[in-house]
Amino acid sequence: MRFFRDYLIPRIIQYIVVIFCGITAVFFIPRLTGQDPVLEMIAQIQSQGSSLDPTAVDSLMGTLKELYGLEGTLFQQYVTTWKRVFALDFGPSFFQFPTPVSELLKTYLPWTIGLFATSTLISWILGNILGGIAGYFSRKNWSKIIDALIMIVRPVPHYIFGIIVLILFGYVWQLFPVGGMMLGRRTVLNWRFIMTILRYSFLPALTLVILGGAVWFQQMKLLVQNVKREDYVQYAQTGGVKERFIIYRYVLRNAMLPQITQLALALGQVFSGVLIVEMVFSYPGIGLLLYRGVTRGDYNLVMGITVLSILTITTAVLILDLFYPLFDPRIRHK
Amino acid sequence: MSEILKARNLTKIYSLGGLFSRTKITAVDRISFSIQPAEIFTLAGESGCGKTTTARMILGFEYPTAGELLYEDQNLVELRDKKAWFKKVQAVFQNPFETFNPLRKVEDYFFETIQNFHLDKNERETEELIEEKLQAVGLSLCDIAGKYPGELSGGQLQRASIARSLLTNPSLLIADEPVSMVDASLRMSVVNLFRKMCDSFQVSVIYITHDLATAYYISDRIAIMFRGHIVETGPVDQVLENPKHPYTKLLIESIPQPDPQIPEKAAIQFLEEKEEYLRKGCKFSGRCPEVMEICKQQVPEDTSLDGTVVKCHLYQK
Amino acid sequence: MKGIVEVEKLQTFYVLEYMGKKKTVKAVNDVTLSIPENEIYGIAGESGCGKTTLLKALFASIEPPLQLFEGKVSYLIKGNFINALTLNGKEKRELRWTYISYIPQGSMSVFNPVKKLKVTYLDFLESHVRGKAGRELLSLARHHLEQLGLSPHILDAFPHQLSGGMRQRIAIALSTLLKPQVILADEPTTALDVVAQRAVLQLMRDIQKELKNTFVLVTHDMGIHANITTSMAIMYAGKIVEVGPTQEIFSNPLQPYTQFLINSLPRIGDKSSKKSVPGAPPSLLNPPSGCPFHPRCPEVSDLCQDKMPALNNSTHKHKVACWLRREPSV
Amino acid sequence: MGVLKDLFKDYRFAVGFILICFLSFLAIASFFSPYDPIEWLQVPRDKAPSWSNLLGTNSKGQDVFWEATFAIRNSLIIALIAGLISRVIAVMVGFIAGYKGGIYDRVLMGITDGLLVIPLFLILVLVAMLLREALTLVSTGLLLAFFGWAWDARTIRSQVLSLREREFTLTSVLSGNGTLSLVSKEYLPLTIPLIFSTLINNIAWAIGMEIVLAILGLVSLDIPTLGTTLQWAINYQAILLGHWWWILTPVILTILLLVALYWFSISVSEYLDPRMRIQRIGAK
Amino acid sequence: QLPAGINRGETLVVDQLTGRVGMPNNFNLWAGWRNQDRGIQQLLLDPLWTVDYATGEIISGMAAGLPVYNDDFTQMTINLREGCTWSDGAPVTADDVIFTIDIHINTQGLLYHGPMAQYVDKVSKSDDLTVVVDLKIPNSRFHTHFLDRWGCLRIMPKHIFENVEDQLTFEYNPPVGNGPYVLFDYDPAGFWTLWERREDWDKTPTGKLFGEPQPKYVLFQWFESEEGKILSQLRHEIDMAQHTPEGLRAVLDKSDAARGWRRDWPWVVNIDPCITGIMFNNMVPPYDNKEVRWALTLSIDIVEYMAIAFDLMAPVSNLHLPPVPAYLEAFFIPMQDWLKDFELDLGNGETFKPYDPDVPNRIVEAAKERGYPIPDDPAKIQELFGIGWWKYAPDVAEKLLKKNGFTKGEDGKWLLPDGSPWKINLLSDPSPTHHQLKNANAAAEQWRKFGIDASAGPTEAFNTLVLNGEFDVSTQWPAAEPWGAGVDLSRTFDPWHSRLLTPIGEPVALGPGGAARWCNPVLDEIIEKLEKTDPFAAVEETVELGIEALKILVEEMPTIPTYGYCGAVAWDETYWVNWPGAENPYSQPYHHWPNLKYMLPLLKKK
Ligand SMILES: Nc1ncnc2c1ncn2[C@@H]1O[C@H](COP(=O)(O)OP(=O)(O)OP(=O)(O)O)[C@@H](O)[C@H]1O
Ligand SMILES: Nc1ncnc2c1ncn2[C@@H]1O[C@H](COP(=O)(O)OP(=O)(O)OP(=O)(O)O)[C@@H](O)[C@H]1O
Ligand SMILES: [Mg+2]
Ligand SMILES: [Mg+2]
Repeated sequence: MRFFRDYLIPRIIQYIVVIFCGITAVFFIPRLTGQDPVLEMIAQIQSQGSSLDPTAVDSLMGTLKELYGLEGTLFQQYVTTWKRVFALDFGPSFFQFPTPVSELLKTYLPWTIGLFATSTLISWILGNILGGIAGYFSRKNWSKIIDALIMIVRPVPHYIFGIIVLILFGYVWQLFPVGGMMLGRRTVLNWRFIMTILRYSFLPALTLVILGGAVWFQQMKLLVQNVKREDYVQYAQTGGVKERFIIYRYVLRNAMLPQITQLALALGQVFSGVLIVEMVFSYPGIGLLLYRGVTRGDYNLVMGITVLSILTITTAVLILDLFYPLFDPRIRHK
Repeated sequence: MSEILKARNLTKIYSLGGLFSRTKITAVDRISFSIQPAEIFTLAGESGCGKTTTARMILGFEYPTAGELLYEDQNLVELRDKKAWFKKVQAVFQNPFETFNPLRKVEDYFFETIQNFHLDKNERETEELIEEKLQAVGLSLCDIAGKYPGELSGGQLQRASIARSLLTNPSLLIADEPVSMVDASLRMSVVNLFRKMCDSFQVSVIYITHDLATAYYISDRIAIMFRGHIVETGPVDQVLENPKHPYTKLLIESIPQPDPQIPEKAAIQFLEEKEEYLRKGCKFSGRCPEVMEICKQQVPEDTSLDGTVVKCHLYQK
Repeated sequence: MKGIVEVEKLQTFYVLEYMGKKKTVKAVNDVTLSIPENEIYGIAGESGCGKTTLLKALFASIEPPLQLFEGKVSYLIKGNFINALTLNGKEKRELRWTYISYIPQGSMSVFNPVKKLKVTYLDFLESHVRGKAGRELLSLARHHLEQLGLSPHILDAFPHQLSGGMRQRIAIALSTLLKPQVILADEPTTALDVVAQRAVLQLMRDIQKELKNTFVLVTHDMGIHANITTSMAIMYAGKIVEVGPTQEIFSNPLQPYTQFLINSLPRIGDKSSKKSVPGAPPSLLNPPSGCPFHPRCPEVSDLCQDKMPALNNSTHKHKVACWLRREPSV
Repeated sequence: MGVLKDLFKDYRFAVGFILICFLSFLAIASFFSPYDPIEWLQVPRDKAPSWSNLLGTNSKGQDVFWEATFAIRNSLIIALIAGLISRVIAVMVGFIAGYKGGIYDRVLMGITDGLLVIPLFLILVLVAMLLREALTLVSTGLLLAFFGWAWDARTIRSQVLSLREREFTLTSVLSGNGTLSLVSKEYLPLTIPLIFSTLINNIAWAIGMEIVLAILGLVSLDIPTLGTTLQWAINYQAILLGHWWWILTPVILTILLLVALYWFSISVSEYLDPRMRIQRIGAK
Repeated sequence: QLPAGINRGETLVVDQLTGRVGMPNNFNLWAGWRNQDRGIQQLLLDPLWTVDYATGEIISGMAAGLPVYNDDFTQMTINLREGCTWSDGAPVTADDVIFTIDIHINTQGLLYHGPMAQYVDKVSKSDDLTVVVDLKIPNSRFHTHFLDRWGCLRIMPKHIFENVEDQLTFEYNPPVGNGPYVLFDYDPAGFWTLWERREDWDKTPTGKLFGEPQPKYVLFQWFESEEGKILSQLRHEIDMAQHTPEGLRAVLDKSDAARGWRRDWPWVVNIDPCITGIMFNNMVPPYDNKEVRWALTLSIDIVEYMAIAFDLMAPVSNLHLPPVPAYLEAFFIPMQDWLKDFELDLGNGETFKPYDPDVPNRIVEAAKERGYPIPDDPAKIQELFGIGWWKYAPDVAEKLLKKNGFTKGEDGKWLLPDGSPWKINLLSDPSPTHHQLKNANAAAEQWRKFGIDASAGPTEAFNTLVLNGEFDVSTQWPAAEPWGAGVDLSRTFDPWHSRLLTPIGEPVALGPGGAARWCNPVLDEIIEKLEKTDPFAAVEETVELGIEALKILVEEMPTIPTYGYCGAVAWDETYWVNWPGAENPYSQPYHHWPNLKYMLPLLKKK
């Protein structure tokens, strides 16, 4: 079928090229930072007070290299990396040796997905609804006030906003915890468990929802204002169609389309996590894991997370491209 | 007399498609025609019958899928140097308000054309040349000097557009529905211009329209297009006063006569464009009042008849 | 005899304030008009002369930046005249589509692009018909389309899947859904080719015959007016310059402008040369003094430059606003 | 001049403009600073605002006001470099891909998509780590520029795609214009509002990104920028120790700057919007 | 804030210094670097011996007393404490020790494989509580491998490990220990670990030595942000936490129940056994020249330096030793006269006496100016600020540099002898709260003032670069800390023995100190002599050798010691009181050090 030849195949080739370049970049860049994970480990061992004579250092370096899979030339390592990518097994983390990267992902990913995905969704929904309404009634005073407020909130850096929230809700009014989540490994899915998670996730989620929602709000408001000027909306308005219908079926429905793409892209960022917020609230997310991996030259970990991230985003975009016509009947693949 | 442009079996195929299905549309299907010097040749037909596609191919904006286009025996399809081509063939477009960039002054296009085609000798001559062409269309440089498209009326813009296209002294002017967006009160002045240009500058015009009345009014020869085919072609008087092809008849009937007394016509069936394009046999068979069995099977051949050429089974032996 | 819609001394201007500068576009300037019942009434005029604005006023849809300065638009409802411009939002909404409906200019894009046409139909129905379930309403819509000779399957299509002519016809069908007494159609055939245009006109004619209601048809194409309207008004620069039965206007145009319009129409079989109106249309930002047509008028007199003539107060149906022709010659 | 007068009637422009002037004025004031922005212990530490130190002093022994002038200046330099350079890239890529189409489009959009898809932040952190020592104002700006053009290139491309379909493109081609002059004369003016608003957005993004990098300690903390000022204040617990003048200065400046940019941009792009412009020129 | 069923009143909550636990499931400390301060070293394991630097003594935990060497240091005998059991009830015996040493000899990859394989000939027991280690090479410091100050070879439970196939990947979860607590629960993401007191705490060395540890539970918790930790302490949710100096100030300022090591300014724990400062790469010119190193030393105004680095709160030290009470007495004070007479040769017969005993007073002045309350008592001043440092003498520094061919450019900036601009990038840890970065900022600031283009150079690749010698100047620990107890300084000098010197590009064996890549033949001799001196028996000799070595370090200045590291620890007195403090220094006061277990029995419930 022509569709395959003219559209799908090139699109998939592009998809593969993007993945290839991304992974190659992620292979080389950390190796350029001058950090040697083996030496990092040796430095840590030394800081623990263990004295090593030069021969011991040598043999330890050999052992670590072998364990880490860092033997051989760069090219050999590169080949190994690809083998791992295909097997989706990224080997052990260097600094959490011998824990496999996949194990780490299993531990952290649920937390990030829980926080990031929910707060992204909530902020998306809230931002879009509020933005939609404010955009639709953009001449009303309250709409202008909300807009001005959001304009001021939006540029506040996440870190500052997080700390302010933390101080207000964690110290001034001690409503929410300020530290790590007290759930042990023997977790059972019960009321207490859920409440604990909610309590601990509330402030980080609040930060993400407000700051993220502000962005969605502004985008949506603009979109709605534009859609409102479209002929079909004006027509329905003059035609006496109920306001409710107009808002939902005409304005929001149409303004929503670009937001769906954006949401997919935003959700695809889940593997990058929300580092700053995770930091402020000591949240066990993948952003911190990754950042730590980056700062300590844990190649395998960085590789594992970014490969997954690249794969999910590219795949999400590919799927979105393929299925967008379902959302927007006007679009056809050319 | 030697033709300035000859189209032979000109064909353009587009492929359209959804997610899992693709269809090919032969937007222009093996059409042949030729243009004589200093004549007005009309391409008429309803929306989506391939008129613009033909024009774009002649202008070199679109490459024909098959067939050839000969300009003074030179195959346009093989021509690399677009600029040389544009010196000979120019165009006027449908929407006068879109012809010029809303953020640029109209006069800029004039100076640019002259500069790009190296028509100028010096500044004074440039202005004279522009003034000459503008005068010819009933404007003068001071009418458009310093003005943006938004500050001129549709008729003025369309006339300016014609004047611009004449700067290079082309031998062929393609006018794609040049008056359909121009106000009724100004329309005839533009239409008249084409005749005038044709006569005074010896430029041939391909006039594309679905308005047969103006076509009749100014053109020498006409070709009626339907879904990629030329179904009837010949001198304009013959074709329009004595139409042969049922589609031509339909077109003529459809013109709202500026005469309130005309009797009402029977309702017509209306089919979607793509459906007709994909039809086997004569594309018009779907709404032809005189449809025969063979029409649905076979594309009719061209038949010469009293100086016109018709593509219809009715006239085929 | 009074018509079904009466317009009195209507003045609606666009008041634009952009970056602090105030501009007034005198789009409908002192218009008095009587639209008769049970016929197709034409309004002609060149682009930008205020036709759409007039229709908006007729539809009582005057929203910023358009402002009402003066005048009345009265609907004849059950024997009484009601000034539509003073109604509140809810009352207006109740009249719309049941008493008066509107086919806006460029109806190609009046349908929600991401919904099937049926949804748009249902939206209109649900907003105006009370106490009926969705399914009933849908069958109502289908039935209606069938009556108009359109295939009900069209409702399952998305707008972009249909040609312009088809969309235009569906827009017309939609406006007649609740059998209103007045239908305002703004340039329903512009941008259509002759064949599609013919189908649209045919449809309007059929509907009018069937419903015995009033169509107000705005178009700048005199051919169409000749073809379909019974009586008409000629508009120029925000003013009505001539009204009368279509036949009379065509056979005996009084305003020089009207004369130009009619004489410039080409016909098949007639190769005589046709002339356009000289000059360019005026700007409504600061329209010419006196008769707005005077800068282009070949028969201009001093009086024309100073004062705007009123439509002459003839008992005749054919009236003109021109200093040259105070009394229409019969 | 008339343009400015027009624009000033819009309160958003007026506010944005005044704020930007004010901030630029601060940035320029840094050239007259009596203090070296890097040196410590130049004034008594941790003093609340007073006449001698308008915005007080910080725990490093620096004058908060004069540090802020440097911070604004440096942040603006970084953001402007990032914004302008990435605009050049985005405009070139968008125009070439959009106008030339075909293989150009595929290749350029392939690269663009590639950049959009890899976790940029991560790469940015990696590269910042790699370059930290070399991360001067200019190179920070360049780094951000390199990562900040992809999305906008796409937007510009789609605008060019739609412009390509408009008739004046053909007029211009028929007037003998080549690709370069076509694009620069016909499309550039029409895309200016878009470019301008992406520029402002990008500048805002660069400012935010610089702050994040600074909070992560990935830029040279010696150079005062909004981000590093914030980082120092946070690090020295200015909030909990009640040194509000130290922490609020960069926060408020950042918010002012970003709000000003935003208002400025919507107002100017409305003004530049061709639709609006036509309406203005002649409500014909 | 606590997990279900845990009573806050019975729980001690402390923060975790070295970060979030990377491998929360893994408690196998022997196989590699693990977060030992999540409670493993503090509560789970009781080593043979532990240093307590607050008292300057060695606590014998699992061992019944100090080790006993034979005359030629080829044999070491360890006596074990009687009546101790592992947390699963198995008795602690000599077999555990023998097993531990043996398995280390035999298993590559275990952390202490190197020294065990290098030194141990044979390990045997004479009875169930007596272990005899025969050494291949004479070594009077062999016991230090088992002496815990922040890591040592701790004894493994034989009955667990003997059944393990791969000692390296064994997770040791749940762990079995001989300390007073056992694992209760932990966060799979590594934010916290919760320990519970053993029922049979009296069968542990801690119990036997100090009695019942008071808290029933101990929770180690990590905060990703300083703010979170501070707020948590303000909410009395954390009893003991180490902050930045500013963080500590914030806590003491805002909390009604918090206290520091000192009740008054400067609050911090200024008895830490570590010394901070600046390290040169002595293999790289111009830092291979001791006069350049001295010039850089003299161009530092230590008062300003202290203000920048630690807000004046720490004691200065001009020797490569932390100025803690034990060392002040043993080394600093005895060396005063020598220091006062110490002269630098400036060439042309000019000399300069760089020592400045007045530095503490100058710091006091600066602190007073800053508004801090300062006692006038000289003893107190010495305790708080040390006893002296080097003079601020940029003029002398200039002379030294000019003598070595340095010149000043027209802009007043220094040029290297080859005429190129002198740039110093002070390599340091990237964390802004880290003392290294603070030192780097302070030194850079001083040297910039002096006319050198100096800047702090934080980088994540810090460890790699330092170990490989790919740096000029860094703010690594300038010298390895001594043991912290006793007068044995061998730990400080050992890394500088010439046998450990590696070329640039190859990692050095001992990071702290050793990374300076410096050695000295006289020092080599002293180190070798020390190796043959019994640190327990021959105290005087040990001190003398130490002083000799310190003098060499002063003359050569391979690294610049600046001030003794201080922990900014805050205690909360809401639930627990009787914390060790300057007024009652019964134990070293850190929660991240192994000695925490010995502090717990002395805590009191409020
Ligand atoms: N770029 C294109 N890709 C695919 N199909 C096209 C393209 N351009 C035109 N077509 C199709 O080719 C057919 C002929 O189109 P063309 O524009 O030539 O018609 P036209 O006669 O000029 O119509 P109109 O009167 O509406 O301008 C139509 O069905 C149209 O949909
Ligand atoms: N929303 C608006 N804001 C400002 N001016 C407007 C607006 N709409 C129309 N105008 C101006 O009002 C005048 C009349 O416009 P109107 O749309 O009524 O003309 P028209 O006769 O319908 O023209 P056309 O034939 O082009 O549809 C024009 O000059 C137009 O520029
Ligand atoms: Mg066309
Ligand atoms: Mg209109």
